[in-house]
Amino acid sequence: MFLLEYEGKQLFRDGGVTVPNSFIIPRGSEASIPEGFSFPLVVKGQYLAGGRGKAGAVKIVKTEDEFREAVESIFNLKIRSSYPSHILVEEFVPHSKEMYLSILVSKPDKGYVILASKEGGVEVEELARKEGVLMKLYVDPITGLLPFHQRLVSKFLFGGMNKSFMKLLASLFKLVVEKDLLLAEINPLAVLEDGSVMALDSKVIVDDNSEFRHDLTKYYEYTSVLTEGEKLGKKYGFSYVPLEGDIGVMGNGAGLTMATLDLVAYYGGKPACFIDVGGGASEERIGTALDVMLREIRPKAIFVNIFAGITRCDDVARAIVSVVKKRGLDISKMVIRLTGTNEDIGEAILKEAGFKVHKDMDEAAKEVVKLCQ
Amino acid sequence: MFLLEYEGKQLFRDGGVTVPNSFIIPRGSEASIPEGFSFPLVVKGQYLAGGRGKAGAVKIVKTEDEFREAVESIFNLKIRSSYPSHILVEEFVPHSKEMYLSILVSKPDKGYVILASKEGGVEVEELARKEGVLMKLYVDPITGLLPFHQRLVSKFLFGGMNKSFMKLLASLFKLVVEKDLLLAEINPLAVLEDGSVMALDSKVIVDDNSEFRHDLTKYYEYTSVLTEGEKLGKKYGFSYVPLEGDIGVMGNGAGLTMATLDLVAYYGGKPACFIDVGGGASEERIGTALDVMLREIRPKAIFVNIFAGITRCDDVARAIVSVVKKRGLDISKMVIRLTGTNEDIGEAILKEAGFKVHKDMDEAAKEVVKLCQ
Amino acid sequence: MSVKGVKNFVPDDVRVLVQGITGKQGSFHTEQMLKYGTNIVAGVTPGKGGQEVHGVPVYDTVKEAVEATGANTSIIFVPARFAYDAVLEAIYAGLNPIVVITEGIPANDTVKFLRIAKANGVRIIGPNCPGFIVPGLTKVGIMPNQYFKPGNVTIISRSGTLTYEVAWNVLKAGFGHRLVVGVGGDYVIGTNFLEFFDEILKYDEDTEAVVVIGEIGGDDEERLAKYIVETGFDKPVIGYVAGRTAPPGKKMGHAGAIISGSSGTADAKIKSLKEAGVHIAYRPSDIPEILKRVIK
Amino acid sequence: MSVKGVKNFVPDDVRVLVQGITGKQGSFHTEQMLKYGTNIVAGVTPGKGGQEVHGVPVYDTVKEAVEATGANTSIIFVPARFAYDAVLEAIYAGLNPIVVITEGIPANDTVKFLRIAKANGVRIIGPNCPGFIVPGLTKVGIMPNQYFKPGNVTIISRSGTLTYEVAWNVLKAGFGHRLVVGVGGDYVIGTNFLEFFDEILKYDEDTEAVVVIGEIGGDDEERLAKYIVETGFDKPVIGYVAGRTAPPGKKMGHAGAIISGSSGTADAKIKSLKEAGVHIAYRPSDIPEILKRVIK
Repeated sequence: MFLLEYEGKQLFRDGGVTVPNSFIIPRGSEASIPEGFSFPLVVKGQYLAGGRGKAGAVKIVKTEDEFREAVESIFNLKIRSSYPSHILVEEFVPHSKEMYLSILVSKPDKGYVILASKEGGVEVEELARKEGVLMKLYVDPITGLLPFHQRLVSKFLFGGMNKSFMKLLASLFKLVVEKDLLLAEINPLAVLEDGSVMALDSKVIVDDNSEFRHDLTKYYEYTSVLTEGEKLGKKYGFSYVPLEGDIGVMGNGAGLTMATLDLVAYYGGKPACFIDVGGGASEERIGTALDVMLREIRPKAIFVNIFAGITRCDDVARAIVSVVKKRGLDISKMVIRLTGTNEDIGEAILKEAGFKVHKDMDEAAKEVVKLCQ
Repeated sequence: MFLLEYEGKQLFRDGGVTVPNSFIIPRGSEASIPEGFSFPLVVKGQYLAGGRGKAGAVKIVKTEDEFREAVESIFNLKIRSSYPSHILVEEFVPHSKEMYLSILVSKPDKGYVILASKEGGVEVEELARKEGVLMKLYVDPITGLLPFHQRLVSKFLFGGMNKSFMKLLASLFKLVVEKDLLLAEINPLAVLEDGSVMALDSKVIVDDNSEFRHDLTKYYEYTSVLTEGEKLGKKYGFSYVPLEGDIGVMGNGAGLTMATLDLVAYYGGKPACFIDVGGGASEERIGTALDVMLREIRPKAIFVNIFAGITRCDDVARAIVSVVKKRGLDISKMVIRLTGTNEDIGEAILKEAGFKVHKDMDEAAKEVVKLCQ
Repeated sequence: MSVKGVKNFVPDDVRVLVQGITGKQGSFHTEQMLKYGTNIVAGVTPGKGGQEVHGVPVYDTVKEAVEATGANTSIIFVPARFAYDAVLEAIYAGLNPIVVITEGIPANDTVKFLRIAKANGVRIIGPNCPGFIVPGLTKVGIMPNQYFKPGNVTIISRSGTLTYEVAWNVLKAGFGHRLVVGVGGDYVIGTNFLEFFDEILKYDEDTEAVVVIGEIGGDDEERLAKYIVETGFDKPVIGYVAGRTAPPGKKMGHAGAIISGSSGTADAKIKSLKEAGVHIAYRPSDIPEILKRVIK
Repeated sequence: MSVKGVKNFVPDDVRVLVQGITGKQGSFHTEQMLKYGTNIVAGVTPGKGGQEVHGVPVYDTVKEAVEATGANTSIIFVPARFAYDAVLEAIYAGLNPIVVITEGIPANDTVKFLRIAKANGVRIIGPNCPGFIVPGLTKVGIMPNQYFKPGNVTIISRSGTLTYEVAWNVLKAGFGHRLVVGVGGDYVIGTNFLEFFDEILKYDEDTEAVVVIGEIGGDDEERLAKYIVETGFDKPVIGYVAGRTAPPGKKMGHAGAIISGSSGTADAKIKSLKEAGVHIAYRPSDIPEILKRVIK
């Protein structure tokens, strides 16, 4: 789960990683400056999507008027179809250099990797393309961060031992391990006149799988920006991603559901959502997922693609029929592909309820695309 | 460093390993029972040497008179030439079984080993000789103790999951790692009527090398039982072990000094002490070590065996001459074997001061033995 | 037909231990595996030792189970919060390979137990995977029994259901399976595509063609492509990559299926594989046709 | 005379890195090793990068030093509290072997870095050891230069000074040394007697006889004896064990030299070795005579 910048910074602050003094303005509340803050201030819209700098959602202000103006304009600034849920206002920190630092759980290395660069403020992908600009340091999960790792990174960035930096690196690593972060990125990392360092931005991904052992909810206000459907997905255990087309797609299994989206596109259709109800899908889960699709997406047609192994086709058929009845849906706009365990019983149940049922995925995809033309 | 039973138990108590309620009577203070304790009580002499049970230094008392009598008799009971420095008095804990449990840093396994047995109260060597009585479980230093280790030991001892025991095992392991113990032994481990467990004895060895990172001095009152010489050895960095013969032996290097003891014995002599002044021995260290030997041992003769590699013979010679002068020693009772780097200069210095100097270890050993006959 | 084990991976004499056998999933799939003919010799659930599940004896600890039954392969169904402990218990009891079905294990736990497995020379499949099947020999997994028959096509996949779909298509086209394995949908997994090729498939004489089912996220497909080019891997490989229409920044069902910035897209993966000489399927239904072309 | 490296241990082209080179010990022994002819290519002391010690360039980190100089072997002099970090820095920079001279490292640190070294296939000598010397090739240690000459007698010892004494006796008797190594006096050490025999000496064609210098404590000598019996190790072995007169329960200078209860006595060790066919020396001065007998 991505955290918003200010949530990540709260995590940093609590973990001993220095960040600027700041305050938060949630959408809809009044834009006033608390005591103890003085100009210049930096006004930053909080979005999950990137690219806010170029879009103009970060402004340095020097007066009360500029401040109010910035807050208003940023709250009305859309990036990738979303308005900021909050605005973060920070003291401007004078600094002499901007660097890059991140720690991530690395998939190919199956361990931790520290990335560091003397050049900050640009995307890490861009740094990676330049020769010798990005340091990559593997940290073994059985040792964790050791003093020599701190020295290596400090040497690379500063040409020597920068104690403030080495302390920050240790704190950041501790956060990654103890709070189960998949990514903790500081970009830019400011180097102040006195050589000390400070995190001017945060990009944090928390491992969703770690929820059972942390209560990080105090950092999660951003879940308020999730749609009702995304929240229900979390609750009932299905994956739900809204898309921009008109065909609602539901499948069992992440790979199969992605393949279904691709197949719909292959035949010229446009998927309106991705819903993976997973293995052994219960009637309740399938029902809720269909509900979400209908309420949030209102697709022109629906494509349910179930390849039953452990899941039983008859259970799936009953779940679909039940939801359709409850909500009085137009079944002429629904294409069901159902095959595998108990497929004959499932097919019989659905046909009795008036559905078109397919055994072949390609045939079904063609059919649902036709329905939308 | 071995801890006395009550010191080990204090460590246990602070680390969450359950021990009986108790109080301490230091040698020389009055034997009174604090409020809150009731009979029967167990009165236990605190010795570094083993075998106190058989020697009669543990008594169960039921009345005030028995208590005073036990304290007095135990304070006057010598084991291996030492009186107890303290007496530990504990509440008697009724229990249904006595078991054995220890955790050690294992030399051959280069990791941790848990030893456990359903039979307690006997020496572990005895348990090891019987088939199937002692469980040995390796714990990898890179994982530490895991729940499955707890389950394995609990299953072996109790045939199932004993939560009180599993908690105690985890606490004990944590002590081994966090307090740098080379050995933490509980023998006997009492199993009470309700199935819970308690440490009735403690045998703890603290890793001397870990002193730089712990202040365990509060557990170390027993250092009061060290001789002045042993304390000076700790302070100045030489190893000093008093022995029972009449030839004081000093060498540089543990192996060489042990070999010197053995050689003295080979030729029929009896070493009075082992002093290893180590590599690059300074005048101060050699002087202090000789001082200790003379003060605490008063040997009939002294054998100094120096094989100089990094150490320089002239430095050693000067140190010896200086100490001898300061204390007006009888150099006719000193045999010096000196060879290696700068041996000629060293020999000259010593000969000038009237010493017999040897280059050959066997010749020197024979000579010093002759001096004592 | 007598089917041999797979070198460096599946022993000829597979003796399976089920960790978490008394749970709902563990019990259900034990029954399914037994029906398939898998030699399940023992189960473990702490505190439930002495019971039986579908006739399989249950032990409190893995060590006891191994000592009593000679189990050599583990399949793990325990809940995510206990998985770290369960995997290490299996490693130190000498089981190899270890298949971790469990979903939802924190990546911090996974990287640790994978590192320790490596230090002990133990292969892990998963986590969050359907396991593996060598039709005719054994099934150590949760795939439905009916879609697999002995043969010479090996399928390596990051997916579950999609794999069954493809396996079934392969079957309907007249081919059989040498080995079908789901490597797992988690962010970090024990054995990835490259490792499967380099450590196992290049030694397996019974594999005639390999079907690789990738998906968005990470760079396992790109790394495999590079490996094929560099080593000149000499069996025909067919590739399908799911998620060509997936948007960036969204996790598509699997923890590992996410496009970050511009990396991990299906198009990039397809391009790499194609350049490495891999036969690309754009639809799952293309696979049987390609197989007919590449297997003589 | 051209002397080769020792298989599985000392490369032909030894390029030594000194960790803790600017300290008193590190600097002194760097000079001694240079005098002996050791190819010391770099030193490391964090924060002292850019300096030189006896002409050897100093780096801030091991990685830089290795990249700049191709160092392949490390000798560590850093204080005990920094040793854990220093050893791991050397392991992850690919140095092998690593000789840990440092005395006073807590056993908890040692067991951890040894385990990680093993997981990375790296050999550790020590801690608390004098290092090793292959006369005519290199000295990676702190032994005095003058007592060693090329030859075919290998000495493996738990001691320091006593080893030099024995080496000198061997020399005076007309023999030379193939390899002399002090395995370390600490409680837990990286490479013990058995490992030296099994992993190194059995492959070394240039060793004609082995002198083992043991001492009280632990059971390394007993385990070696068992190994010799079980494998029929076919070179003559001479054994000396120090501490026959040491009392139980007292630490004799070395952390590892302690008789616990009835185990670890010199008599038990001598008995085991004798039964394994090892020629026992009761005095260091017996060794040359025995050598003359066993080397034809």
